[in-house]
Amino acid sequence: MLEVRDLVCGYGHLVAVHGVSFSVKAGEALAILGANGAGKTSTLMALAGHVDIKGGSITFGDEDVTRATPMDRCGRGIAITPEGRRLFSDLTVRENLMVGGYLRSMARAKINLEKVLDLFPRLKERLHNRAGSLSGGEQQMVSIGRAMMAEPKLMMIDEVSLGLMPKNVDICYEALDKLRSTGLTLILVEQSLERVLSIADQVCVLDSGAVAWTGSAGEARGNPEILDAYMGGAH
Amino acid sequence: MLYIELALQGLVNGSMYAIVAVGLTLIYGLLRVLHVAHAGLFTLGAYITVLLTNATGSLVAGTLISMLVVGIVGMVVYRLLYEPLLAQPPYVALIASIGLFIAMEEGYRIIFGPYGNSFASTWLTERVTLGPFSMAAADVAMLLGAIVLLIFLAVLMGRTRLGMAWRATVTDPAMARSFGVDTIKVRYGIFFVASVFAAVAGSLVAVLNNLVEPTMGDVPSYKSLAIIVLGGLGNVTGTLLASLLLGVIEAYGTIYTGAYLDRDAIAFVFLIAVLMIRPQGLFGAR
Amino acid sequence: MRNPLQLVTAVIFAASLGTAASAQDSVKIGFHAPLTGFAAADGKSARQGVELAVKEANAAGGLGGKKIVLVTYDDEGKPENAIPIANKLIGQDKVIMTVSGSYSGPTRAAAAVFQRAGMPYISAYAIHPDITRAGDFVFRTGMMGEVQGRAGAKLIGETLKKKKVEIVAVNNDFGQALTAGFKEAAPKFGLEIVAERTFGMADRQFGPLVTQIKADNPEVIYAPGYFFNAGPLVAQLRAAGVTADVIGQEGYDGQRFIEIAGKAAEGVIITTSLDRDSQAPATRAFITDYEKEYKDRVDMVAASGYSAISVALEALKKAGSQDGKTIRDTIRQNTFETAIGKLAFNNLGEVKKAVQVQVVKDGNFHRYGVIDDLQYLAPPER
Amino acid sequence: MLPTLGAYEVSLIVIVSVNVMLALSLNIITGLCGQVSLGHAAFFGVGAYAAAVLGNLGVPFLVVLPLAGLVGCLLGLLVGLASLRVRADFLAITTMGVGFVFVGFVRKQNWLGAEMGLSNIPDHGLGDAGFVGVCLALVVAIALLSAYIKRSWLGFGFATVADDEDTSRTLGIDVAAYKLTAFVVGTFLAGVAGATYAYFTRFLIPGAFGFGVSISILAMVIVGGVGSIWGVIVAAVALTLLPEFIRVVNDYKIFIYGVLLVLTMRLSPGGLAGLVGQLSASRAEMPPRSAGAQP
Amino acid sequence: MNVLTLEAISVRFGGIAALTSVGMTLKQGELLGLIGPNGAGKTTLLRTVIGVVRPTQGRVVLRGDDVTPLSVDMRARRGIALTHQIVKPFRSMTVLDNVVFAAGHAKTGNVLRALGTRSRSEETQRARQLLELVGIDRYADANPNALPLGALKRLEVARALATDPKILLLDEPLAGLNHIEAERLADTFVRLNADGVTMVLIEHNLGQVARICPRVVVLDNGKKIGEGATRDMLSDPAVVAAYIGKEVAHA
Repeated sequence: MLEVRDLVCGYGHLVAVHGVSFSVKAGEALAILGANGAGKTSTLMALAGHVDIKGGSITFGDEDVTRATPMDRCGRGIAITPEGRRLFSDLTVRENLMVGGYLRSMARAKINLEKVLDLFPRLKERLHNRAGSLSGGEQQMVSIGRAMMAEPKLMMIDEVSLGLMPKNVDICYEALDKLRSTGLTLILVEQSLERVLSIADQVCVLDSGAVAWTGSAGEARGNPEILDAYMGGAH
Repeated sequence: MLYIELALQGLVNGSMYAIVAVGLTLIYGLLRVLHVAHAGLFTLGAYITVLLTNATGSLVAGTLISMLVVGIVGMVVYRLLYEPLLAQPPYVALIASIGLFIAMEEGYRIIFGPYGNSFASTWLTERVTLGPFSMAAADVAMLLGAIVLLIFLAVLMGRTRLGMAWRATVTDPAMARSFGVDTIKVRYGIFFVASVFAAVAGSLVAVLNNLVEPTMGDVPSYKSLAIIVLGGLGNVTGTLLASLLLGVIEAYGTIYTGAYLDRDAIAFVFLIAVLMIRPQGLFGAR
Repeated sequence: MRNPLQLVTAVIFAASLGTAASAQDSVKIGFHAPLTGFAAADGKSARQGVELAVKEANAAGGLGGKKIVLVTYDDEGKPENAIPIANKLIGQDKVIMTVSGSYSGPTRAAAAVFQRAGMPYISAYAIHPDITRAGDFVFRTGMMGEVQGRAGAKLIGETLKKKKVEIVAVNNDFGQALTAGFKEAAPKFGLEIVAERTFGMADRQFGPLVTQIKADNPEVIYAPGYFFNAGPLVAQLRAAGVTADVIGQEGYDGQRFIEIAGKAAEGVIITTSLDRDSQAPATRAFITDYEKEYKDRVDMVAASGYSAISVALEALKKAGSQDGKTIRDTIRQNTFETAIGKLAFNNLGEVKKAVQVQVVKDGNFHRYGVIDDLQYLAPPER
Repeated sequence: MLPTLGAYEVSLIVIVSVNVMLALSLNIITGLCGQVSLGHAAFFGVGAYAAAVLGNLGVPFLVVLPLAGLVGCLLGLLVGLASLRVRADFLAITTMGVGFVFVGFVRKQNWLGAEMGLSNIPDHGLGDAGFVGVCLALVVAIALLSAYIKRSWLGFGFATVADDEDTSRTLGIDVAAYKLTAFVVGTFLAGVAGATYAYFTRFLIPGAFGFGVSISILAMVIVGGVGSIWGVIVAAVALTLLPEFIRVVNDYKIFIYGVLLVLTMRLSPGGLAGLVGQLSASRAEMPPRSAGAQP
Repeated sequence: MNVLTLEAISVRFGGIAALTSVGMTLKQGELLGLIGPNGAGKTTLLRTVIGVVRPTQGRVVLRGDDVTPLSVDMRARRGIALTHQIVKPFRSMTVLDNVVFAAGHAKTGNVLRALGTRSRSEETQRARQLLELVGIDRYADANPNALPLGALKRLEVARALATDPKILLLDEPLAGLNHIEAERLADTFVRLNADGVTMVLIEHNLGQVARICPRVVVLDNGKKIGEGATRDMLSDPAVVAAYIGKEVAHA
């Protein structure tokens, strides 16, 4: 479904990712792991269209989306739950979700809103609160829900557990598990190895902006030392 | 009676401030830029209205074309001036905007001459009487114009999907793009609407004064900055209320304290006093 | 991006060529006015008046066969600009005398420079009393603000025979000087000042002021200001149903005032320098020539600029010398027939002349009367 | 000392010097300490009026200079106190308001000449050469002071206050003291510039200290490159002389000035300093200002 | 000996109670964990200690002195340092300069003193050491905008340490780090603590909290719901119900 080939990207003159390749099949969950500064978030933001792509290609479905705008990618079915959640803090929860469904018809958006509320019942009572006033856990739920509203084929989630208490991490992973069971393709960037390996099929480890190891989640679980070798950063 | 009439006159002036300042605050909310050249578009709107009205004989046609043209010029200003400067600290855009405003005023003077232009026929002496009050028709037009435009804006921003997309763009344009909001169109849209407002204000002022001059944007250029700060930068409702309040305060101020401070100083004494008590403006920044 | 810069360079280059072209066998006269900025309208009128006079003089053979060249600078109405301009006119351009078509600020600042250099300097219409006090090389063909204020009081008290006056003055040196002169003379004419109010240069909307004036209910409104204030003010006063007479001054003097105020301008009386119904040949010639040259109506500022430089040219001719002191003494000892009447100067360099009273009738300024009572119009001698 | 200078050159040097002093003084407040001021002309004006009043009382020029600076920084201290309450664009507009209130106040003060202005300011008594010497000495002294402050720990502290005053505070910086210092020093120097101006024109009107002057001083700082001392000096000289050199195109002078401001900001947003920085070094380009909101 | 005592701190934001009568003591040389659900008021509590947030009631007592009326910078000068949960580097200067500036705290305390001194060599040396200590020395000359979140978190720590704090308040310093990086930084905290720096650590990484903090305070909904030995607290039913959820952390 997604084919990333020799991706080179960065901000301005700064290159964060030098030649990353991987692919994801429909319905699969890929975990991207690596040390801080390995280029995980940059890769994800490049897939979302927010980083200057300097080389390589991204193919989604059968089409080349390397140069597509973020709007275009959203229309084709790529949605993101970004690092730090980045909600529209002045808008209400409902409005945040409706912006997520901006490209869908009003009727579809209403149906999808119900789906999100089924997944995160806690948001029901928060619908008319400002997103900025929510706790971290609730914000993460809105962020996932907002991505769901776009009816994506591929959802990318950057550090879903960042700054969340263990209970909220559970809630979010349960939700991701449910989404995966509906056939949604996932790419997860995560620091918490254990959690992500419980849900991922494939693992891609980055080190200093390049792919250091790929394999199945099973292999990774069986050989934690393989991963650990790349987790310490450049020391 | 005198007090009420003064207040009414203050509201007329405040309405003019509101129509100009609301556009400015929309743009501030979107780009965090103090768009001083907005006042140059206000003047442009007035010129086009006067010239076309004199040419065609129809004030309505003149105003409508003026709104359209100024709206488009507003988008061009965004494209050529602000878009390339979005990544820069805000004062860069401020100085660029001031430069553009200076060039615009001078441009009007060079093209249209320094004496100013007037309508061939005037509506200045028409009056509307309502119970004990009687106002110039142009004043009433200003009040009504402000009410209509601001209701239109409130509905657009608060009740439509487009308004929601606009507000999302204000908070986080990159994320808004990621959910399919064409933020470039949104920015063009805001500049178009804000500039149309400026054109309407310019046209109304042209009718009110029967005088359009190259420097007529001077006062709105700085007064509306004061207003959007008073209203809490980026806060549309706050800007509206601050406009009306300032209009009324100036109305009383010019009569009762005019011997000690001029009109601008009255406005800014009020501004400073308010900010010392409420540093985020009367109604809080968004 | 390259094109605009090229254009700019080309313009500068062409312009400098233009000034360099006219060199020898010429007499240079300096001129500065606010060609840009808030006072650009008056700057343009003054410049047109001055340029017309120079053009006519050159057509008539120049100065003893020498071509008269006008060196013009824009002072933007700012005093700090006038000083380098004055120095440049003296040191770089080597003019032999200079005319100011500017407001009081720049004129006052430049006057000191010309005085120090011993070069005659004539102010066309600035009103500040300190201008001529800069020294004996400085002259003024316009009326001092105070003098005109006194004329206004006499007009209201003696000619119109009204009593209750409200002063509504523009908030600048013009308004302040006229108000001071008016108030000084008011008791002598039995005037009662019911209220005194001000407005800003930039004000065009006078809603609150008009409401208050209506409540004050004066017989006459004495309103020092410029056409761009006065046009909207008079229109708004009439729209509010205020019927009191409005008395204006030379700041109103121009067709633009009538265009802005429309019918409301009818009956407004002003004190000024130019008598449009004058049969004096100098005035008639000026009005005809100006309207032919610029396809525009004359105004007070244009007439003042024209007259100021006429004095300069006439003095140069009579002096037959380019020496500053000789020219100064020639101005002092002679009388001059100009578009704004017969002019002579007192010891201080202030003009002695009659005040014209004009009224708006059928969309034009016409003669209402003349005040030539020297008891009230005499400018100070020191 | 400067025998070949004509009166015209002298007047240009003085005007350029006054503007360089003003630009450098604002650079301390805005460039180094990050407090954008749209009302710097008020302090300039306070200094000028103070000098006129003192001069008329018979105080000699060289004594008037520092005294005018002191009066300027008294107002500066007040505005500095205001800067502790309001921030960023709110502060910019507040200072703009201070400028308007100052002009509005002077317009109505008869003892300051009100609308008629103050004339008869005494001669400085130094002669052209002496006056030019004082101006140039002041410019050099202020430039050196600015450069020293910038490199000192005070300047380092200013930079953090400009960047993020809350964080600066958690590192133990008395932000109020730093801001007040910047305002006091900057407005003192503006007051000195005002005194120089007063003795140059020897005629003051309130309109000479209006909003437009504040804008043109700020434009010098930003065109020069915020915080860069040589950049600000060059910009102040260039922007002052530019209208002078294109005086021949009277009608288009201000238009060209406006267009050049736009072009400078468009083509070199970092001002002259930024432009030179780009050309000379292959510095890593800074990524764009974060557009997104923090969670 | 108690270095820091919080006495019945209450904080309200626009009518909403963020903290309700929270009391707590910190002993000299302690490494205290502060845990609790999102929105429990942990960050607000630390911000109250440094003075960014003013309590509506209660006192902050530092070594017997009531510092509640003192400003943020005065408290910082008394040895309290805070790392921000939402990173706040000075974005206009390099990573190194961020730390150099903090290391110059002795020179910047007084404006006149700051004006009188220029040399930065000592501070630069110290800053380099600190960057190495937290493991981001390779970013020294970079602009903070180019750094990943985990590195910025560590910059916060290095900058706080540069002020030579007596009490270091750490707000989620391990977020954005993987388990190896987190462990390494946590070890650094232990070492510093052994050198005498008293610390409060807000962290959701309960594994590391359990490993390095002997004692924790648990907040929920603005109230203190528990305090005691870390192991006991992590198995306390109330804490588990409010915070940990059904899976017990791998403590």
